[in-house]
Amino acid sequence: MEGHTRKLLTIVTEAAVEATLLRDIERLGANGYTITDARGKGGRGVRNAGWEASSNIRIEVVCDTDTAAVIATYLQTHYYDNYAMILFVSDIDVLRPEKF
Amino acid sequence: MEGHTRKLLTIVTEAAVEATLLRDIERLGANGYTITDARGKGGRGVRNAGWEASSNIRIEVVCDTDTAAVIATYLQTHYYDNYAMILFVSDIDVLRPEKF
Amino acid sequence: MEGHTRKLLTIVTEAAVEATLLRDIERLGANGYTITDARGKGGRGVRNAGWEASSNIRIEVVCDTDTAAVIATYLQTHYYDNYAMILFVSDIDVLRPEKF
Amino acid sequence: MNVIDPIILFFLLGLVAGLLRSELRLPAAIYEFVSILLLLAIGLKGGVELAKQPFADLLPDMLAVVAMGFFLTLLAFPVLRFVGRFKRADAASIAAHYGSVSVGTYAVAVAYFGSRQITFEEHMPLLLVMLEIPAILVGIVLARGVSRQTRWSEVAHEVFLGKGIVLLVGGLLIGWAAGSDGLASIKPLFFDLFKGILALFLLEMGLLTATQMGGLRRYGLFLVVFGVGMPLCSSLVGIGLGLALGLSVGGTAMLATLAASASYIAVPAAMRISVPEANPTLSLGASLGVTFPFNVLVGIPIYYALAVWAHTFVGG
Amino acid sequence: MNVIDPIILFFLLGLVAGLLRSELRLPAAIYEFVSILLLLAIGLKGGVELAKQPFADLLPDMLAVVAMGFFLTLLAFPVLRFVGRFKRADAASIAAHYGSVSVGTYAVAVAYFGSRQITFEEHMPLLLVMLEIPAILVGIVLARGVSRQTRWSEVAHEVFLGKGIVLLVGGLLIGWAAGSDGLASIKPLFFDLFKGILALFLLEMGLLTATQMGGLRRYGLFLVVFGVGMPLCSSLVGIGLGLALGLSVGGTAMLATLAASASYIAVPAAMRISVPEANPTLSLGASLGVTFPFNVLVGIPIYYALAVWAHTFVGG
Amino acid sequence: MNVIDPIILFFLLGLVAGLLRSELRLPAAIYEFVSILLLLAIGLKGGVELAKQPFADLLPDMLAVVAMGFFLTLLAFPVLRFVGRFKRADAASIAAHYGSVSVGTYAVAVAYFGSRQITFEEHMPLLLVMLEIPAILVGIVLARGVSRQTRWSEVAHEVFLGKGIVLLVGGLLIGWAAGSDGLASIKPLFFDLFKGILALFLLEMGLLTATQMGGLRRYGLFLVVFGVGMPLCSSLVGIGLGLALGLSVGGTAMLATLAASASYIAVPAAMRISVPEANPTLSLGASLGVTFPFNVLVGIPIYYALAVWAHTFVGG
Ligand SMILES: Nc1ncnc2c1ncn2[C@@H]1O[C@H](COP(=O)(O)O)[C@@H](O)[C@H]1O
Ligand SMILES: Nc1ncnc2c1ncn2[C@@H]1O[C@H](COP(=O)(O)O)[C@@H](O)[C@H]1O
Ligand SMILES: Nc1ncnc2c1ncn2[C@@H]1O[C@H](COP(=O)(O)O)[C@@H](O)[C@H]1O
Ligand code: NA
Ligand code: NA
Ligand code: NA
Repeated sequence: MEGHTRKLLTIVTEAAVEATLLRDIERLGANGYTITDARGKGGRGVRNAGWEASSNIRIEVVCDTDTAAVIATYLQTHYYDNYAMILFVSDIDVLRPEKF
Repeated sequence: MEGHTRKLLTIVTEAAVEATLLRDIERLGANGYTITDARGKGGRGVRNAGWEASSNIRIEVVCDTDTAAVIATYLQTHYYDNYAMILFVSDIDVLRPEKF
Repeated sequence: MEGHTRKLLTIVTEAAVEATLLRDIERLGANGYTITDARGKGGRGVRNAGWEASSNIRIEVVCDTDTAAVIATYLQTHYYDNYAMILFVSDIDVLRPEKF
Repeated sequence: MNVIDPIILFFLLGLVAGLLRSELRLPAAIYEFVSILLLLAIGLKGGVELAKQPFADLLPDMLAVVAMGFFLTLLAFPVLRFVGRFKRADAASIAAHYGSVSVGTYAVAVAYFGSRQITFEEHMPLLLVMLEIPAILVGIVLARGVSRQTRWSEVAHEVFLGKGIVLLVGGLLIGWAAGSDGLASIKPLFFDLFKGILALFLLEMGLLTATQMGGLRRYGLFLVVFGVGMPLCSSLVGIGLGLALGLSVGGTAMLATLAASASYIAVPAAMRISVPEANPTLSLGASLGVTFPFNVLVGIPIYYALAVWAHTFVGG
Repeated sequence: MNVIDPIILFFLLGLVAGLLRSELRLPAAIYEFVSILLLLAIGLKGGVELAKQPFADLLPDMLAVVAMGFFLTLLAFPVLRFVGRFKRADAASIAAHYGSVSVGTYAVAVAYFGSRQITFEEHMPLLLVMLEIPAILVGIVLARGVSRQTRWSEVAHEVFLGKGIVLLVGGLLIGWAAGSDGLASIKPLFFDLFKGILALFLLEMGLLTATQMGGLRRYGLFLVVFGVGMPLCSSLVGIGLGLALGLSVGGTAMLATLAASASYIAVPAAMRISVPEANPTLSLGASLGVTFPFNVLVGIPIYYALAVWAHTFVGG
Repeated sequence: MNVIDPIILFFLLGLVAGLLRSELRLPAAIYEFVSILLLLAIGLKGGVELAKQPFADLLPDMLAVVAMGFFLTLLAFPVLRFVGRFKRADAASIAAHYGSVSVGTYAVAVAYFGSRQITFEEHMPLLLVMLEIPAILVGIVLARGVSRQTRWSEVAHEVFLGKGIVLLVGGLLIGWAAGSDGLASIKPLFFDLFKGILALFLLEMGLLTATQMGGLRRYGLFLVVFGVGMPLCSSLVGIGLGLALGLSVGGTAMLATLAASASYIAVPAAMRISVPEANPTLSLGASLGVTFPFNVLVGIPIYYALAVWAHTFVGG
């Protein structure tokens, strides 16, 4: 396995913001994303009800270091103040670096 | 992106234990958590049915190194023997270190 | 916490291939796996409908470096051409190394 | 005739279970299923009746209701901003919730009137749709001004193609096209099960209301007072309009109920996107934690009594 | 009259599909939906009947049934511990499963009796609720002693505010408050669809039973024998109690069925939290892999026959 | 009699909402729930009728339909391969979709015939099951030859134990064993709600069709022409076979509908596993994006008209 290093950007945020957020992420250079439905608790309280206004999504984006930085900074500027959101980045190995 | 290093603690365990586990995690210093419903297979067999007794949850906690160690050790002592559970820790970069 | 290093292999692919893929993964040496239902977008388009033909799963396997390499290579050879699939590997710390 | 409708008891069951922190919860998929069925059923029922009268006759009512949506939002805003001392965005967002309408409250009123054989104008679902939207636009403008920044095409998409409107309008059109006979074959699902489905919906609403009451405690008395006082005022506006439009007693009471109800689905979603700096805990705490239970438990009978009174003394 | 009820065929379909490793599975949300409907329906039905008789008349039956719950658990424990040679925690946990009750089995019995026009005392759902809980408490004490360590307030919360109890008791109270007429409007969902919903539930139960049979194979013959023998013994206790309380033939048979049934929802959840060292594969293998199919396929007719026999020869 | 069935309007609502990119979507669990109910209902209904006639009488029809499944797949393949210039695997996969059958289309035809009081042979659900499978086998052989590589036992498992077949066959067997009277108690769920459930199903199918139309645009005109032309040809084969087997007018039209319909559940799943190099966007684009709406909106009436014509001029 000759892996290549990329970044995995994970975002947990409000389900209500899904469409807007995905548009932004793609515009900023992500080639893809994976979403799972989630619930949780953080600074803005418990978010675990069965309706959109109180449920979370968890988005993963595999991308290069620069794109990860661009997206993370953008989200910090445009979303952090107003939305329940956390974001973290980790190092991963991928097989087809050209994809990301 | 001026990231700060934190730990991501991931726990996969039985859905039945959710409430107790979350209480313990918060008591041990976690500021938040994210849960997704999951299924899987491990040493205690296949866990993928639609009822609580046989389904899994996947819990993520972003926290500092010490808290991660405290929680991991506590779960090892109090849950590993009796519950289907795995737990792993990885390094992540976060933007708002004060949050975790 | 005296952690031991292992690999976390994450696969996002088509729900249709679940049974076959799990069989292959176990045959290649994985001792377990965790699955969550997911949706997403990648090179093969948007995959987010409520029917199997257009939905994703996200599989995680905790294993040692060799097994991760074996599985990754096998999936690259046998699945990448024909299925919507991404795969990445990261380093994790585990508590019970003998399990994985 | 029972003092209390069983569907209300389901609401109370959910509320009590939620307050006692029971683990009871409807799965998200089921909550959506139940909502979809209610929205379609309300739309279908309205559509069948629409087919019976020329569309032009309905235009005055529709326009009047749109005007009421604008008016109620503009009425609530200054109270919230200057009496409640909320931030501009929060005041605008809460006002939009109260200028709009709650389909769940409407459904409870339908059940309440139905079991008392109170008739009302059957184009109410159309007015419901009309009343849902103006408040959202006013809310955004109140929060931002008519700024260039607001991506209005996005807002329009969010508002007009949101789940609720699509299902209500879709149901209306299908009911209108198919007519009463055409719908006979789907009646067992959409009409016969209506109140049972509504009972499940209210069970979950009770559980949700319980979660919102926590948020309320933090933000204090004003929201509680507003959450009871505003619907009472709005209902008077609704009754006035009902009289002016020459609606029946039932129709007047229903319009009062619509006016008094506060949105907790369409408006929160739109505000979250368009006025993100507004704190949703405030608006949902008020609309779901106070006004919804108030309307469902005591408001609807009050509005009906007011409508009877108004028709006797004013309209008579 | 059919030899075999169609709902039983749904159970067999699920069982066969599961054993053949078909990919068929009810989504988790649907399984919950179906369970919620059944629990509410059973509660509502019981509540309607409760309204008809003074509560004091029911107290003796309720207390007797609680005593039976204690007794059955204490009966099963030594057998499991000393004959089956299970660890203390495992014996206590399995005993608790058998001292408690299965709502699914009760629902099948209701359908079975219904299609044979066998009447039974209508406060059975109340006895069902009463019987669900004592076994859990005995099980915990058997496993731990009355230790300080047990967080009893947590246990109480888990037990009394678990989904099952809340829905059953909630249904009982709503049915009791609304009465038969009050429930007319929600009858189509909760009563008319009851057997269809039960069919879906049993389809999933068949699939679940199939998964539990794997676990059984590993733990051998004793559990299978116990899983058949224990309900037979318990049914005799139930019949004795039914006679003592002066229940009708149908009521006696129903009490026997309740006694014979083993929990697979409330007790597993409570044991998982309170006696975590007990292996759930053992208890679920027995209760779901052996006793549930046994009761549903052959037990219920046996218990009815026994009740008839007992009433003729003993009670007569 | 309405010009257009309300369930078709639900399909159009979904289609329009999807094309306008509304956020409306049925939760996955609800889509499965609705599918499960439809499959069981169709099976149950067929099973009840099967019980009325000796199985041997049905054998000729069953064998003939299997032969038709082989034939249609072999008919479509060369067209796709040599006229459409698709890769071997793609041509084989698309051919298999068209040689097989769509349960959704069948359900719409049942509703269409039902509301027009057109009777048809009641063992159609059995023929539906028969027709589902042969095309899959032919498709795999066309793609691969009868190679050793193909794990046939896996294919058989996938095909015979797939959700759809298990529920259809299970329903057939239960209906056959229980008979019409036996099913009375589950009729409210499976039969009375049938068309309402079908309406929800078609709403989601409209939304899915909209998503597939995007894929189509990329692959051009040929698939659209094929997606309309192939069902028209297949329907003629179906009508010919109906005449040959001596079916009624309704039965002939139904067989034509089955022949004309293209799979979008069982075959895609099987092809994805067994012929993974085939591009599912092509086959689903054609079957779901073109043929399903064509059949549902205009095909079924055409096939019925053809059957009437054929019976008058040929069969008469
Ligand atoms: N420390 C944490 N670890 C894991 N997830 C978290 C953490 N804090 C917050 N979250 C998730 O992020 C969401 C939004 O966080 P917040 O903005 O802090 O309310 C929560 O609902 C959780 O799902
Ligand atoms: N090697 C593994 N990789 C990923 N997930 C695992 C692994 N082993 C166990 N799991 C997950 O953890 C749960 C409990 O594991 P266990 O206690 O080994 O049965 C399983 O049901 C899986 O979801
Ligand atoms: N860059 C990415 N980041 C995260 N997930 C991705 C990415 N690319 C693809 N995926 C996921 O992998 C699935 C298959 O990818 P693909 O084969 O590229 O269509 C997609 O449906 C997404 O869920
Ligand atoms: Na209002
Ligand atoms: Na028992
Ligand atoms: Na066909």
